Amino acid sequence: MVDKAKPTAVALEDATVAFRLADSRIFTAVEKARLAVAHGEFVAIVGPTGCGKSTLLNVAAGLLKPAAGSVRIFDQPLAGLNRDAGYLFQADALFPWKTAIDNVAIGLEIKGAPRGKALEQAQAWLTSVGLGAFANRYPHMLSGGQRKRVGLAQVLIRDPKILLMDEPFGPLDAQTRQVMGNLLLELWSADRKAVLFVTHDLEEAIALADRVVIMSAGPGSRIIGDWRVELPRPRDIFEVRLDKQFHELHREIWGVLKEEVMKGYAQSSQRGGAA
Amino acid sequence: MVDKAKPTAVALEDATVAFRLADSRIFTAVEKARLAVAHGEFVAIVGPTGCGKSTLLNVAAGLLKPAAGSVRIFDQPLAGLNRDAGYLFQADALFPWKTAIDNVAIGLEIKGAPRGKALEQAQAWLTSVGLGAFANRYPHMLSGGQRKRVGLAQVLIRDPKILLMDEPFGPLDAQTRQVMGNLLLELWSADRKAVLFVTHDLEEAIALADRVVIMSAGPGSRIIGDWRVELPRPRDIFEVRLDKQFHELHREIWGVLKEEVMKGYAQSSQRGGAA
Amino acid sequence: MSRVTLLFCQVMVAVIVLALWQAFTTVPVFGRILLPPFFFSNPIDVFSQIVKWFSSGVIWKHLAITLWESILAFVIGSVAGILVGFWFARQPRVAAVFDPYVKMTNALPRVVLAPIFALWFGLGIWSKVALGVTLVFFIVFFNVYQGVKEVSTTVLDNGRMLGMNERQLMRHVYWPSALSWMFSSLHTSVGFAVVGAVVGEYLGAAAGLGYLIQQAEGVFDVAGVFAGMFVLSAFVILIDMAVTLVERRLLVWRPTVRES
Amino acid sequence: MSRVTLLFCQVMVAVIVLALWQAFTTVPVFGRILLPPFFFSNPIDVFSQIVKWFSSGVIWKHLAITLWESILAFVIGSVAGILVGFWFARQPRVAAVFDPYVKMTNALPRVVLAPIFALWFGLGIWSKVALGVTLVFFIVFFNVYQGVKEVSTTVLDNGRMLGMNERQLMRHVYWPSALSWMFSSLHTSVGFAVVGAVVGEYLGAAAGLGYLIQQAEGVFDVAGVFAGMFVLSAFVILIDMAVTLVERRLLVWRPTVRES
Amino acid sequence: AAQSKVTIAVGGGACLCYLPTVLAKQLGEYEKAGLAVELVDLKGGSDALKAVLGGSADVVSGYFDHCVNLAAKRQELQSFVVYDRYPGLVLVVSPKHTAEINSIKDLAGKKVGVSAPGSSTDFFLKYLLKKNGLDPTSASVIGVGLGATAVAAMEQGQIDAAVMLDPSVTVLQGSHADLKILSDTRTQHDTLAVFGGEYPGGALYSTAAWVKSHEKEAQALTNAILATLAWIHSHSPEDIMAKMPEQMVGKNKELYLAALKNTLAMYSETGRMDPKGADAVLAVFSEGSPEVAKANIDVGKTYTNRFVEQAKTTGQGAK
Ligand SMILES: Nc1ncnc2c1ncn2[C@@H]1O[C@H](COP(=O)(O)OP(=O)(O)OP(=O)(O)O)[C@@H](O)[C@H]1O
Ligand SMILES: Nc1ncnc2c1ncn2[C@@H]1O[C@H](COP(=O)(O)OP(=O)(O)OP(=O)(O)O)[C@@H](O)[C@H]1O
Ligand SMILES: [Mg+2]
Ligand SMILES: [Mg+2]
Repeated sequence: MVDKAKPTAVALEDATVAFRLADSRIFTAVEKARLAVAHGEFVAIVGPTGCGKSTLLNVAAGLLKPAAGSVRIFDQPLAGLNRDAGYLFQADALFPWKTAIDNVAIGLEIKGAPRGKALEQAQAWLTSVGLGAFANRYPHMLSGGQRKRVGLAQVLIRDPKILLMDEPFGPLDAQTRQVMGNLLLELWSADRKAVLFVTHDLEEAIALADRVVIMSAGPGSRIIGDWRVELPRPRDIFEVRLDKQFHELHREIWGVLKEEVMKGYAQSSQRGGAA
Repeated sequence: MVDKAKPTAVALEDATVAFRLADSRIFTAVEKARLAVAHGEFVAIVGPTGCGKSTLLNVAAGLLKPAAGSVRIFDQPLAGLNRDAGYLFQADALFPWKTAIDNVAIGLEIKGAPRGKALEQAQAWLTSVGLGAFANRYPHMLSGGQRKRVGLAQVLIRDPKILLMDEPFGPLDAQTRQVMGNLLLELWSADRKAVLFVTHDLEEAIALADRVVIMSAGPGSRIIGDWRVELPRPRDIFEVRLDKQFHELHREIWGVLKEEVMKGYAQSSQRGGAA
Repeated sequence: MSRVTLLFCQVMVAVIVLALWQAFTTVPVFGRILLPPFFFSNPIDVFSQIVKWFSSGVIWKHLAITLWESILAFVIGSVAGILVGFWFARQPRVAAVFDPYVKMTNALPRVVLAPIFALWFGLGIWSKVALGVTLVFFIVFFNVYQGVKEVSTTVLDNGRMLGMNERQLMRHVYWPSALSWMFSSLHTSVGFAVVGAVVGEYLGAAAGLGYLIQQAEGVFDVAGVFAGMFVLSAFVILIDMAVTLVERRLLVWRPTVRES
Repeated sequence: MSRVTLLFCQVMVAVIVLALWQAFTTVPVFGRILLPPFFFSNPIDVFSQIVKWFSSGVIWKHLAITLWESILAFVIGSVAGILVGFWFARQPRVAAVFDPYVKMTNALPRVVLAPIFALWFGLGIWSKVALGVTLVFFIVFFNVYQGVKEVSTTVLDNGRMLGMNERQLMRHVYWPSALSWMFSSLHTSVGFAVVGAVVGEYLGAAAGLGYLIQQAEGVFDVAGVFAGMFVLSAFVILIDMAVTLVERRLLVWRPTVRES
Repeated sequence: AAQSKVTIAVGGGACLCYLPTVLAKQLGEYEKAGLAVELVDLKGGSDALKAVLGGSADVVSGYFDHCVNLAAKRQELQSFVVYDRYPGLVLVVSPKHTAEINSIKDLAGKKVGVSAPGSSTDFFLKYLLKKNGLDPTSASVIGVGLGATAVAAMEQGQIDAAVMLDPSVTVLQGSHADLKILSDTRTQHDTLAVFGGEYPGGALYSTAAWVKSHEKEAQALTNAILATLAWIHSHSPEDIMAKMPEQMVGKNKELYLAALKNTLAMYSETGRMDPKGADAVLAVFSEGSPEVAKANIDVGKTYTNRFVEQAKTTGQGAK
């Protein structure tokens, strides 16, 4: 399914991830996941809650070592951290001791940019995520959605070659979501990053991505579906939803997904069952 | 708009909330909010990100004192904490040192329930939120959506008369969202709690609530719209979306909301502007 | 690093230090003995002194007394520190009023207080325990006080909204949250409890390791002094291990740190 | 509570304590003087001694020396504690190997080490500074070590994914995150720095408050002993206020706790 | 001419037994002898001695017995001027136990306080016990220091008796006029009775090497001390007290004066070491320490009277 012409940015080859529980049993979260993201490709991952999406991103980021299988980044086996990737975490990960603008600027300062310039660019980024007026706030003075957007700016300002995004638009209202989605698409089309985008919103996934990947319910979650989205680019996130092709794809994927969710729900709610 | 026959569970009367910023300027988040939730009423709050929804819930919970205006709970002025309310926070608020089941059981244990019985009920609740198999996990071993559901069970098990829920279904997939929504409706219809429900999903708001309240973009956010949802009860969240009335209402509210979001976005992204 | 490698490294460190010690006390470097044996003895003498103490059995009585004093000082001091720490953290007014006085008390040179302790508690173990307590208490107190104040606001708010009263908040929120602060201070204060006991004995006692050390010092028997300190330190490790065990048990819920 | 009320309460506490002290040293309770003046002097004598010291000016020289020693001990000890604490926390292997030795060292009675310090550092201020350092170091070290390990994993992972190298992680993540741990230990160790300096002087010196106290003790001048300790404590409060100022400045970013 | 700088480590400056060292400074005798002297106060005689051995001080002002004791450790120390002719150690019975203890023999099985185990006071006790036909270890020894702790322990009867020095003894005598004293070596009578001669207490001593290489300084110190001793014996206790630094006198002037009066006889008039006294020291320490007994010590090397002799011939105090 991968375009042979382009190099592969992220390749998980039969990656299995297991956690050791407190009672020292082993919980296999993801089993033999096989996923290749080409350079410049936008892949959305959708799956029932708790199936292992965040786990997969952690593996791609090099934060988690798979128990079996391998991870290749630009065709090199990944040892340690993935230095090419920017990661927007699902949980709140801003530095509480830095103001919004410092939180954003730090990405550049680390690379050695002079502070003045870093701040200037950070302010520009804050403005594009709609927080120009909140530059001097510490994270605890921001709302949930505002914090997420600062996090977004923090990752994007570094201009990484691979973007890992874990529910980046989760706590945003529908309208802001679209604005942010368009912003992301604009950036992405400018210099074609590889994007791994986790979301619960299937419409969003289809509207944004080149491919939508579906994971099965855990434990031992696998990748059970992989759809290519052939909608024309450039897309406007709102308008693309009116497309007929969009609706067909949505129905098709939704059918698979719904079944999977119900299965997972039945499994994991039994006492002492899967976990 | 409030049903005169029923007592008012939560009444905010011209509540104004202000924060002191680091440079000791005052930031008015919510201005003169006026909102009454009748006993047994399900009110959804929708609004652009950062408008003050969480702030409003904090006020209703008694965690924040309004700078002006008053809060009345069951017609009594609220002094200190609102003891009748259960609050599902937007941020992660589980006790990291308790397992999932202990996190849920604690709500009953506090009331003096014997531990055995509390655990039994907690297990039942975990099962209904689909986490029966994860009873012995500590929060850091759960995924984002799983943690949120444990939080949900933690609040619901106490059976509070007023439910304050801040994006309770945010990090859940669409399917699980519906299951949880139906669970909530079932509970609510059994003994008619007053519910204040914050969400970014307008469809969800309409599908669940008796009334949908829209807040304007901040700062100095106000309540700018209040729609009664006349769809018949009991509702199934999924099916109600096929209703014609649903669609009309959605379009109507969405029109107002969209405009508001764009306004807020424009305001807050200016440097040194509103904040 | 496996347990075996670790142990090996630890032993190596000890061996190297002892070897250097032996060398510097006997072999002159640039015509000068770096560690004059009159002040530093040498490992072999110290070791033979320890062996002698244990084989003759004289040490047991002294060791038992000192250990008992240390443990009492540790337990009483840390329990008091924890209680007062919690109390102050939960009663900001009380804390604000007494804050300067606590800090002043902490700066009193304990050695000078010895006569008063002797007056109040006699020359038996209790005056030594009191001395140890005055050291342990402050270390634990300051940390617990801060630890309680560091509770995450969200988690605290959640506890309050779940209807917890002050006692329940204490038990389910403040206490577990302050645990790692508490244990950090306990590790520090194990050592200080022993120091307190020994210094107390040193200032006036009829038995105990401090007494032994002082006796050795009086006759310029440096090997004896060092031997006493060694025995002491070895037993501190044992007490500390007990603390660590309890810590592990109580902090199971923490995420283990990822390998970097 | 307003500043004025607070100050009033604080002064009240002092007044009550002083009144009780005066009463118990002069008025017999059930036919017994609870605080024999031979051991406790009385506030009026102590106060007049302090006044005399300051009016005659003899105290300044001693005070200056002791303060200087304390500050040096505090600064050197805490800087070393912070550095080694960071180093250990970031080098788990090094930490694992040296852990037992650090704990052993912490249990050495410093008083016994005094002759060795005199040997190495002479009888001037540096041997006192060394004594203070051995107290401050361990208190700060254990807390910083723990504080660095307590960094939130998410925030740490974020820093690493943003491409921070070890030095940058240190500066932008570990350091700010460990700050409140550090300051907690600094508050404890201000007192201990002073104790170290005074005990050092007490064991051998030609000047300083510890020397004054020892002189007074030698002639059973309890008022002098207490006066010395009071002057000391008062100055500790001043140093501690400086620490608190720095703390406030560095920790502006923390949410202020909600009134409960 | 540039003054030579000498640091003297005093083994507990507050003890009256060391008074001449301090007084000499107050009187300016060191300066007159051409020395700049710094007095450093240490917790005890052995700390002072270590400071000298470690090189941070030049001369010890402390009890001579350490010279003998250390000869057993092959450390060559030599005293060059002795300012206490009696040791000043007093064996006192606790006021609470006056009835039970009437002589040294009664101390068997009792708790006796000394300043620290292994200290001079400890050896003194053991010697006394032995001399009275008891096993030196028959009394259990408790370290109580020389200060308030010792007084408290005695007052409360936590110990049955103690070896004390002034001013502690005088403090106890002040509150208990009938204080029972078993042996008082502040007096000539008891000193001779116990040791059979004068027994050296406080002295100035240093390493033999230092004395050899600093003849000039040793001589100057000797001269200063001799001048001070002469001054002491020609002035009233009140005059002496008036010369002492205020913080050493403390607030309780009567106490100080009383203690001083009790002690005055102790100060040497000649500064000479009585060879019999030196032998007595060896005898005392051989009793308590097997190491000293075995060491085959040549006491003659541990002191020298040549500086005192020299001072005599040139007339006291270098003019
Ligand atoms: N540290 C851990 N120890 C044990 N199990 C874990 C740990 N972290 C995650 N898991 C489990 O692994 C599975 C996958 O977790 P993950 O966080 O990847 O889910 P997710 O797909 O991101 O879910 P969500 O959409 O709710 O965020 C879950 O069942 C979770 O309970
Ligand atoms: N402690 C604080 N200090 C200063 N400003 C604050 C503080 N808390 C919240 N605010 C501001 O108040 C406004 C409302 O915040 P609130 O958290 O209520 O928003 P929200 O509607 O819940 O947003 P979201 O949907 O993103 O969660 C925001 O602009 C936020 O920046
Ligand atoms: Mg996730
Ligand atoms: Mg919110």
